[in-house]
Amino acid sequence: MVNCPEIADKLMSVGQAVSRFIPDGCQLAIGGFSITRNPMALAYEIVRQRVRDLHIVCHSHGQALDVLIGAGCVRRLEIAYGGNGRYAPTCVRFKKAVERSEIQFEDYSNFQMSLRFLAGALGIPFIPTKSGLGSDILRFEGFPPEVRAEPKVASRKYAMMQNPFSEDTDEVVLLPALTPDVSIIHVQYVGEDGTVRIKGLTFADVEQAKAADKVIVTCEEIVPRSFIREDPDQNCLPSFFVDAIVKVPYGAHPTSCFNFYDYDPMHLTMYHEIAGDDLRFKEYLDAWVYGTRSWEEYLEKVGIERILAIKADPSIGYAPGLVRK
Amino acid sequence: MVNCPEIADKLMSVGQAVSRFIPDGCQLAIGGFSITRNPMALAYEIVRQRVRDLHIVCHSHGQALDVLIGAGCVRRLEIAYGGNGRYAPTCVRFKKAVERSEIQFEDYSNFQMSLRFLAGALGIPFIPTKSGLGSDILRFEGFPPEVRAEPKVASRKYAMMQNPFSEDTDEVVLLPALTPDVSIIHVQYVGEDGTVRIKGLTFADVEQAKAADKVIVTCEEIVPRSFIREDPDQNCLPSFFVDAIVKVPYGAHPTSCFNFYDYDPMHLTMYHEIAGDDLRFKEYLDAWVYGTRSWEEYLEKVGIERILAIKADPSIGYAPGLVRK
Amino acid sequence: MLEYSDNEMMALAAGRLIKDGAIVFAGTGVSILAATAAKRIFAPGAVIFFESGGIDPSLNEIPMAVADPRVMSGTSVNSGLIDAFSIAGHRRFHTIAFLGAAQIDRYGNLNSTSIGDYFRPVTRFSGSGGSCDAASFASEVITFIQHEKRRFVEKLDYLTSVGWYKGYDSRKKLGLERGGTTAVVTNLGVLKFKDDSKEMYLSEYFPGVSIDQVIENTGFELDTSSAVEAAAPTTDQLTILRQEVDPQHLICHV
Amino acid sequence: MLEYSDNEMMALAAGRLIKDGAIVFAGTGVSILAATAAKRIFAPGAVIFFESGGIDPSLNEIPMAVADPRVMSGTSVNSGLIDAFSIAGHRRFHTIAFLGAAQIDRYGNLNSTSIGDYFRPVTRFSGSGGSCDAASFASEVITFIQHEKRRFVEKLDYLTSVGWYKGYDSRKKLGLERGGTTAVVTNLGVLKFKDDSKEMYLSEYFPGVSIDQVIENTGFELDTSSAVEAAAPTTDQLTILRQEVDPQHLICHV
Repeated sequence: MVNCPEIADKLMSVGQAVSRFIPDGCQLAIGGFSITRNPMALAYEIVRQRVRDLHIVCHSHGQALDVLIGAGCVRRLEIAYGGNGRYAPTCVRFKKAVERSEIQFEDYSNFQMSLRFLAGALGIPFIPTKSGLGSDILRFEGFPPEVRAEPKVASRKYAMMQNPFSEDTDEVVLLPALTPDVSIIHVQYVGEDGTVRIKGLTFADVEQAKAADKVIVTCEEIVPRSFIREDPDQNCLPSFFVDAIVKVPYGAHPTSCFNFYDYDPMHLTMYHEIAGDDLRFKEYLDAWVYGTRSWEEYLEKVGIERILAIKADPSIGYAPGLVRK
Repeated sequence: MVNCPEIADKLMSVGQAVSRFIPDGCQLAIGGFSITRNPMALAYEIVRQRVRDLHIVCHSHGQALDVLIGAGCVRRLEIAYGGNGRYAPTCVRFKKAVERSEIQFEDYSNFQMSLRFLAGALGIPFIPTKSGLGSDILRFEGFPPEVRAEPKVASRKYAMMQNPFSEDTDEVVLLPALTPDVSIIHVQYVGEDGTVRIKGLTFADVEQAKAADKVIVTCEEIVPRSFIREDPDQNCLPSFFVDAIVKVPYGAHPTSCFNFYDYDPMHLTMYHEIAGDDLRFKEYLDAWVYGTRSWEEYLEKVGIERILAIKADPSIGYAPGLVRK
Repeated sequence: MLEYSDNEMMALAAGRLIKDGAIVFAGTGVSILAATAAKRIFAPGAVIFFESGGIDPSLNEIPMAVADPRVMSGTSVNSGLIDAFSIAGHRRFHTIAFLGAAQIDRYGNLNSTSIGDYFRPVTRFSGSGGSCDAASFASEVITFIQHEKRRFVEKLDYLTSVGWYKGYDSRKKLGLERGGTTAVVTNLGVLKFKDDSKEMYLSEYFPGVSIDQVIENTGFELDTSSAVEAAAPTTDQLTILRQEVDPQHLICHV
Repeated sequence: MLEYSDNEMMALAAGRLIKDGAIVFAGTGVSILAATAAKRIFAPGAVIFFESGGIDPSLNEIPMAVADPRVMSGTSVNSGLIDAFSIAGHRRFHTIAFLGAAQIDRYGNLNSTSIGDYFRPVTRFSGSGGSCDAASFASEVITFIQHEKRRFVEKLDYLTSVGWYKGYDSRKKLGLERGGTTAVVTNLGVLKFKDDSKEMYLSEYFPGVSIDQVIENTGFELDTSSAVEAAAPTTDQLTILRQEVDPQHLICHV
């Protein structure tokens, strides 16, 4: 492990990060978006450690979410979108779990979920929006009343109110803030001082991290203090927001990590094919998750051919010409 | 003027920008913070064109605000702080104008004003906070009722409500969104494609610009499209938010512009001394504002000695060792 | 005669509807094909952006998801969801959202959540994503959907995204100040909405498609009285689509 | 005997109060001198940040305003006001705000707005800035103020920033869940607040200052029964202050 005295107490393995910060039943926010910057190494480790009853909160999530649901780690979900774009218009294990009533779910929209994280990050109890007026998102409350009484769960899905600054009828939707127990994100750079830098889109990762009680960051590289502090305009989280830092190169595979590597279309397509079959999905977990005890073993299994195929051209951020059918 | 076909209709002089977008009586948000990145070239031009009855909305503002108030351009003010740090713990013309009842003023705090701009940028009508509970900011309403009826002015200073997601007593302050007619900001870089990049702290400039109907940006440099788009993570506004772009090197003088130049302590100290005297302040305006018809004339008057003294070391962003008493 | 795919026809039929200078909220699939076609063929001053936060990317390759690294490449600004949706709803801009859905009703309301009982669905879909938000906020919505009876329904199983709600001024009465679905582009044609009642009608049927075929595949009554045949793609348009917009033919030839 | 200025004594007296790992919200003047002294002498793990958005700058020179380019140099993150105040109030962090004011009352409430009638003031000051916010949100407030009778008043002309409000649990009853003024550092000594009533009392008087001098300069009754003489600055401390914290002697020698 890298020798960084400033973050010595935060640098750890995925195993340590999961066992220390992700207990059964905790409320977990997953960073990234569909097929990009999913904290996969952490997700696999959560599966390996057989964490149960997770309450996941996210906006548009794909691969990590689907593996966690499929592996039986998730009890409850607040979500806007479960999909991998063209590689899974609906995430397969998510779809099955809902259809089989295996998980409790609460539907919101992407902006609503992002605003809820923003409210949590700002330390405000709720935030208004007009998004969703007239929709069934405001008609159906997914969680049963007993769930609402639990800590970290909002007492109601939303509340309506008249805008007190308008004399006309002007109804707004108030959304409750999210303050997850833990947020997990995968990023490109962490400095030796613990500072976090994301390249490309940040999605709602920064809001998710700032809203949480604990933050686990996996990263492609740990870079010198002098590098990360030379242009602090690019950084998004100071060290004091971060509880655990794990260096995991290619830690978002098979999802992408801008400037480092593209998503792995072959893996995503293979996953989509097998995920629909319970037995084959179990075999997938056995082979890719339970069967790989270290991240090195996992990457070995991915193979150097795929690793090279998805390597990004850093001048454009992705792998041009990658076969993506 | 630079030849940039993509922004040909937006590139103009400060004179054109002010006459086109800043009419008498408009609500104007000023970017920057106390002694940094004040859009001074625009402020001086507003004075020169004798714009009247401005309604200024800002958080912590200093030099530009004080010149505008002193020159009689301002009728009304929503503000958190009027000062230049150690160079004017209270801005002198602002102080006089309030003490002489020459302007209408409404006090908020910095976070409150920033949240109000954020709400405007998000397109939400209000935003809750707990800041200010028990304070006289919530006791005194500065604007008389007739002002409240005007467009762009909130119908009330704030509203109180019970947090509908809490069963305990939990009162929050709702702050009305700000949607200024015009926001003016001074930045380091604008691309030939109109993209805006701020280096160093952004304060609430981005929120102010996104909340406004019209945005005027003055900049130190207009840079190639290829440069500004090579690392879009650093950019803060796409072109479609910007209505007018003016290249004005040293356009924030005597305030600072990170990486380009420091504030000018001699000028700020001189200003602080003369601003207390009505006649000497008038002489200041005559000499520095009315008497300089172009920005080149202004910089000529500043003089190459000061220009060189305040030049920033780009590796640290300011002028090390600058005499700052 | 020129050969072209349904997706190509749909992309061009939608692209033509975009006025220059519009700010286009794009998704994946036909939606991104249409948005890029609009910009490269019909409305060069249009700006394409994604709910994930990528604004005006170079789009040298087709993104396969709104979080594809291709939506962050060559952009004007890379930000996140909060900024993206704030743009979608900004009073200053004429924004057009391209949305997909599993079901649509006569008022252009969309379902992308589930079929059957919400709590025990027969089929669960991805959920709203940004669809509900874009439908709430954008100045216009153009919807892409396969023209099938089970998709064009009298009553949605779940109303994810509001179009004209219950018709007439019911959308406005909800508190949604602007927007509404302006066009639905299917593999058979283009449908629009009546000025007053906001009911869907057939505006254009694609070359080789009959009006009866449209009626047969629509689960509610449809006024077809003003329908005309749509212009077929031109060679130039298809060349741009295939060589510039989707050089890898990921969407063109589906 | 060592010579030192009031500002130096105040900075060190406040710096000692900072526990390692605290997140310190600093202003200008004595406040930044004290924050930097705290970090360089007493609490090396403390993080200094500014309401303008600069987090953990290198502070090789003293900033003269919270928007001074020196607060953006060598930082961990450069952001803006929204982020900064969100840190100040974050439930995860023990935050300490260093604030100044024109007036203070026995409960540590502050006035930085005006003297006289609010609408027609005798003297107008800068206004809250971030003072009201930091006082609302921070885990602790340490206030710096010159010890004068007109500043230590029975009743503030304007309550800009809430300390212990009306004493006892009145602050909490307002809905402010944490925080309150923990110390007031003046040119004469350090004042703290009683555990139950939250009334100000004299905790330390500086070397060379008498208790009577403190009483004379305070506009309300002050319990001085537990006051002790503060430790004088050491040579080492003054050396760090003058050579590292404020090498240009902008604040040290005022």
